[in-house]
Amino acid sequence: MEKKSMKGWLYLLPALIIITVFTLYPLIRAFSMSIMLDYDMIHNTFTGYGLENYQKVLSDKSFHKALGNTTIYAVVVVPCSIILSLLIAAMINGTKKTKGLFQTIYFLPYVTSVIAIGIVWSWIYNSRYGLLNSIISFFGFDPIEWLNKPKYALPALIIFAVWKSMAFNIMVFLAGLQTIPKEIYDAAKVDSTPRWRVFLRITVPGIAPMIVYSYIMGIISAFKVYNEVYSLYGGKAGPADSAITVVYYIWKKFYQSFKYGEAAAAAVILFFIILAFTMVQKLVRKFLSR
Amino acid sequence: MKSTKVSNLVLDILKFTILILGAIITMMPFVWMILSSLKTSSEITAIPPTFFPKDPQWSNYQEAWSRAPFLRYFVNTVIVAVGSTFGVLITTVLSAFAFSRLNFPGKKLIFSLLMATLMIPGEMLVITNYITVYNMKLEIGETRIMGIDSYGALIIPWIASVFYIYLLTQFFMQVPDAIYLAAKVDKCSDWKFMWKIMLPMNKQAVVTIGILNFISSWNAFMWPLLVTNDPNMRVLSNGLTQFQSEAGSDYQLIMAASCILVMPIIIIYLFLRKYIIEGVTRSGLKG
Amino acid sequence: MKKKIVATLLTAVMAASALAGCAQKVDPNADTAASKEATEETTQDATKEEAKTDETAAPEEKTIESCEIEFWHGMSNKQEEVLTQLTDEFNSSNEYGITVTLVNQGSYGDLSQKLQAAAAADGLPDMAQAYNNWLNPYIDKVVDLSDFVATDFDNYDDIIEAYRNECSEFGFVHALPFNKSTYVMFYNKTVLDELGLEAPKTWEDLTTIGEAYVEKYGNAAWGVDDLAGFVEASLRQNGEGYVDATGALFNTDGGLETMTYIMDLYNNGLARLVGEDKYFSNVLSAQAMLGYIGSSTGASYITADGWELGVCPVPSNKESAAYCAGTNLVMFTQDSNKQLAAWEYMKWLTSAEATVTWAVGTGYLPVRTSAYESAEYQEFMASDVTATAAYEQSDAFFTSLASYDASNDVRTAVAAKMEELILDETEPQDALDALVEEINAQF
Amino acid sequence: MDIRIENLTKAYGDFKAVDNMNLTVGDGQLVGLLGPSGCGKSTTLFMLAGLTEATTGRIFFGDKEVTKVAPEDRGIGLVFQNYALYPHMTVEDNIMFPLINRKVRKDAARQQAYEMAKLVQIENLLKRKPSELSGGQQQRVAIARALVKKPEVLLLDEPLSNLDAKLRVETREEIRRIQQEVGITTIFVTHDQEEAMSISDQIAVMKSGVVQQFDVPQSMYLNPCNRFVATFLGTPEINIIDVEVLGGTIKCGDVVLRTGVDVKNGTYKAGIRPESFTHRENDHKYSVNSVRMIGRDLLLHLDMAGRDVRAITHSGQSITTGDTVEFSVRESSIILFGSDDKVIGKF
Repeated sequence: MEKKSMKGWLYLLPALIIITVFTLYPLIRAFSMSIMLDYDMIHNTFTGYGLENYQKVLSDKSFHKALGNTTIYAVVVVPCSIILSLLIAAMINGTKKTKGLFQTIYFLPYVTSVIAIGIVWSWIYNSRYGLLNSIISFFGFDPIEWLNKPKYALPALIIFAVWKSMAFNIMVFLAGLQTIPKEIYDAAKVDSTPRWRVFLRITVPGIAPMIVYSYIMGIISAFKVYNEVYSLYGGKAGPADSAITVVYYIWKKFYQSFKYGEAAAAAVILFFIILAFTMVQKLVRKFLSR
Repeated sequence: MKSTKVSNLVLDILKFTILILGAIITMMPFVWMILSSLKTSSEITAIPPTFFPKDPQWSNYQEAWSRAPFLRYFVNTVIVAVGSTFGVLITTVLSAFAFSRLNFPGKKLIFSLLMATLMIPGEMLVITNYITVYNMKLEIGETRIMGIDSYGALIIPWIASVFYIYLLTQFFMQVPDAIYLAAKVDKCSDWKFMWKIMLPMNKQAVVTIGILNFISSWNAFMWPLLVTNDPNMRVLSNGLTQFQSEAGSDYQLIMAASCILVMPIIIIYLFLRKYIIEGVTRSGLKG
Repeated sequence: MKKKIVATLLTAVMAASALAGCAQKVDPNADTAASKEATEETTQDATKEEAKTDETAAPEEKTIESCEIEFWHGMSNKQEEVLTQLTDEFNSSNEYGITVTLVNQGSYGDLSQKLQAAAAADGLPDMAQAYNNWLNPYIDKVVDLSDFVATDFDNYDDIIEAYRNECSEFGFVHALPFNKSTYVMFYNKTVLDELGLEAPKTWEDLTTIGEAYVEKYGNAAWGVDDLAGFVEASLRQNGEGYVDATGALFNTDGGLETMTYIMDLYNNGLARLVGEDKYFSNVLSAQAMLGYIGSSTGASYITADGWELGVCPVPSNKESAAYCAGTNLVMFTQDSNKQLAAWEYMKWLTSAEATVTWAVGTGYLPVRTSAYESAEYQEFMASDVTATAAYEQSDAFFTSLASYDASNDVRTAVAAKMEELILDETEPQDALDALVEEINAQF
Repeated sequence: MDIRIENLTKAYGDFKAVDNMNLTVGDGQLVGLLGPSGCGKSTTLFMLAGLTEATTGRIFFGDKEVTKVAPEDRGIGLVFQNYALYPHMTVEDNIMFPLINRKVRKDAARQQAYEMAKLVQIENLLKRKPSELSGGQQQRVAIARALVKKPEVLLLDEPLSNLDAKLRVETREEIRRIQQEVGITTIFVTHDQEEAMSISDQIAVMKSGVVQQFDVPQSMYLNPCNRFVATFLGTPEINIIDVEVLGGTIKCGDVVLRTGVDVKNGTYKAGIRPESFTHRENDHKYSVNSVRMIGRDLLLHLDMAGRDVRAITHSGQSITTGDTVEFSVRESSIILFGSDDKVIGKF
């Protein structure tokens, strides 16, 4: 690489201006709000600095519930979605004539209106006539009240979220698969490589950067889950708030309780948790690549 | 010799069953949306809801279309989607090139900072951005460029996205260094290299980002509603609120409106799809 | 590289808060007075003086220059049609050349979020439709209408008393009632007739009728759309208080009696939660239940083909109490001329003639008692069972107190807690304790 | 393990990439498939490898028909034009990969890989990644990977095309040495005739899907079967001139090239190798249009009846442009081509 130059900053300038004004500045304000006491955003007044907001949020049991739900959600949804999307993308990439057709179909959830998805899935989950329960009872288990009972709220949300997040991942992986030269697959064929090893030792490493990308973006958006809860439970956070997530908690603190400082504190706590999870990925990769 | 033949066949059959089964589950909401747009409201809210409409109600589309100035909404949505996509592509390509190819002080720091901005939920930032946009009144002549009820307010906050910069950087990094050095050797400037070599080589990644951004700005609902008061500035997704009230919603009209909303995206998507699947043109370089 | 990121981010936080801190004006009196209520008093007196001076300055014969009033609302489809019709009529008929522009801000959720953003950006519209508990954080930006009402409103007492109380909750008249509805009991009259029973009037009726229905049809008989409203109504029907600025008021024997009545309905399978069916109007239309307590505006979503829909006031106990809901008209503009213009429009919307047109067209309730007795509305009621039922319980209207800070939280917390208690089939005493504790935790 | 190809055809629609090809490669032989780009040589190689399906025709490895057999079961080693090394694996992993797939235990595979790396002299690069190697080194890794599984047949697709000139000569000798040492039947595709002639036991020259001639390099150079083969082999290229045969004498314009020839009178095309001109007193005088030094020879451009003709002579003499030289054409080195471009005879 040639010597360090400032030219890089010039290329970054356009994006930096927009991001500074519309993301960095609000982010800094959120950070500062989190340590202001009785911060009133409407009048832009506060009564001093301190960490009371953090204490209140950290001692609030519904925040614990929200954090628990969100962490379980992220830890389960992101890996499942990546693995399933990888398998399906590899399969689609393997087909010849029908590749375009499957690629279009698996992209549909990304363009379907959120309301329609919410309604159909609440129909799939319906305890009496839902599709899922008819499959379950077909295998001899008794039907589950997915949307009514609090203890099924999170599993229902997770299954729905895996389905919803696959469309994007499949698209990214398909794009990534095209960067692997065709000869490498021919070489593997000539080396009589079994298909599962082709997948594990060539396809997956071939699009490792895309997988890392999907993991990090998956973790970030999974920890910020809100729309999925909104569309599956029609605005509520599941039966008896059992599927409350951190962003739902922040939304309520901000727009319902008007406790802006506490909402900001919860957001900052979430920020550091996401940071930790995304950095874990780098350590894992260093470990794997050694 | 025989065994691999058979196991491959079984694997192929398994593969296609999974793909087809998965396709059915994936398409269900989309198919249901289209079918429901032809149902009567009682059919939709019946328990259990019927899947196929008894007799298709094409009038739903006509009524949905008449409920709100959808043509005006359509024009606004196209302007916003095309504007923001054009903006995003430029800022993303420039930034991704900087991150993947150029060496400059503070590169790691600024990248981490940008990644950090993704980790705060948007709901925390929207009010601050509303205030920023509200105070950014800018009018040239009598057309309003920035501030409430302006295309600037709808487009400009969205023409840079760390989400896409990070994705395109991954693709740009796939291009072997040798190509960059080779171009450097025959005195090709960074600027020319980016447009002439880097971009064409990652054409389908750039198209993928273009489509993803187009769709997300096409479906944007919250921000357009927030920064516009004048109905002539609203976008298609705002039209959906016409069919909802706090006591209940006319789902058949919502579905009809959603179908109207989604059709243009599907058409554009099918038109650009071959770019996504078409292989990346590998340069002659080996390895 | 990782440690570097965390370090930089932490320094960014410290630097930013210092920067942001000094950037904002630290409100001096917020510091010294320290309590939120204090700030509210001082700002209120300020707006009152201001309004008074206008009054004395303008001579009896008002002169209002023509101007444009921006009115933010959350009405859609049919309701928006009637509102537009009334507004056009006003725009064409008022002699001051006032033109009111209607701005649809989507659902109530979107409207409340937008009002909050506008308040923060000092960009509130001239007028808006709002629930009281939205206004807590920016009540100081609401124009005090007490003098307007006192000097320039024909027969303020004609407005339904419950609405008048709701519109002066903050210690001054801050709004006029707009789209009001009440919770009534929708039921399947055909099935009730088959059972040979009358519409439920008291708590006991609910239990006996419910048992008869369950015995015959097997699924739960009753349902309630708004759990929080139902709990408050039941407590009032038993002569108990609900919640105010100090916390829960029903940790009493009467409170336990009420909780026993409610929990028994659910624990004995007479009543059910809406759960996955989202709206009871769907369940009743599918004849999968006997009846439910829901908002009068929801009537249009019930399709009664093959059976007759019956509507009656909410069953009561010692007293009768009917939970009301709906938003009010609030004024924000600080421009004195626009205030007068907006007041003209608010008077028009709450006038006897307009409120009847509004009620007949949208299924909302008229805001004036005289409107109820008007010939046109009486004729409308003859053909609309929901309106009749609403009218029968109009003397028992009440609205939930919303002027204390935690009102929004209490509303959602009670709904979620009740769901939890019902799903756990909790005993009444434990349910009472848990609910009281949950409410007090919101303060 | 000899290779037999019987009327093999590969058609894309009505375009025949390979047209009814018949070829037999002896065991342990190194055969070059030579021809201009698009002549079907690579397609043939990929059909041998099983990566491309033959439209009609059959392929035999030894006595086993492999036409329909999957590549992995044909026991072949294939080196791609741009090597197709697994980019994310080290050199060692690349070479070991075929063995792992054959369920060879890890340590045995590592040992065999080390042996093969030593054979191709890259034993010090085992821990490196392909992107860190030069073209030549990558090329050897590809060969090692192809040979490590001890295939019965080795196939190379223009293995030298991405190397610089000097490395190309070195590496082709390497390939020949390794091939001899392992004694494996090898077919390699190239468009460079010098490369083919230098290391192949036999060459098959192809043009638009058809094998023009299949022979030992030496005899193919000396007696090409048609004009295409004649012009394709040999640098500098053979001269093709129009001649007229009248009463047994071959004349080009007014220059008498050969007398006493029993060929039917008529006009023909004749091919004369630049090196067929020899210096002889009082033979025909040619004026020299230009002179160029190529290594140990001099390339003269002579004027024969108005046409430019190339001749090579040893570089000792001092000839400059404009001189006249006396040259004659060596015995039986004028190749006459009939109207169908087929060789009639050598005179």
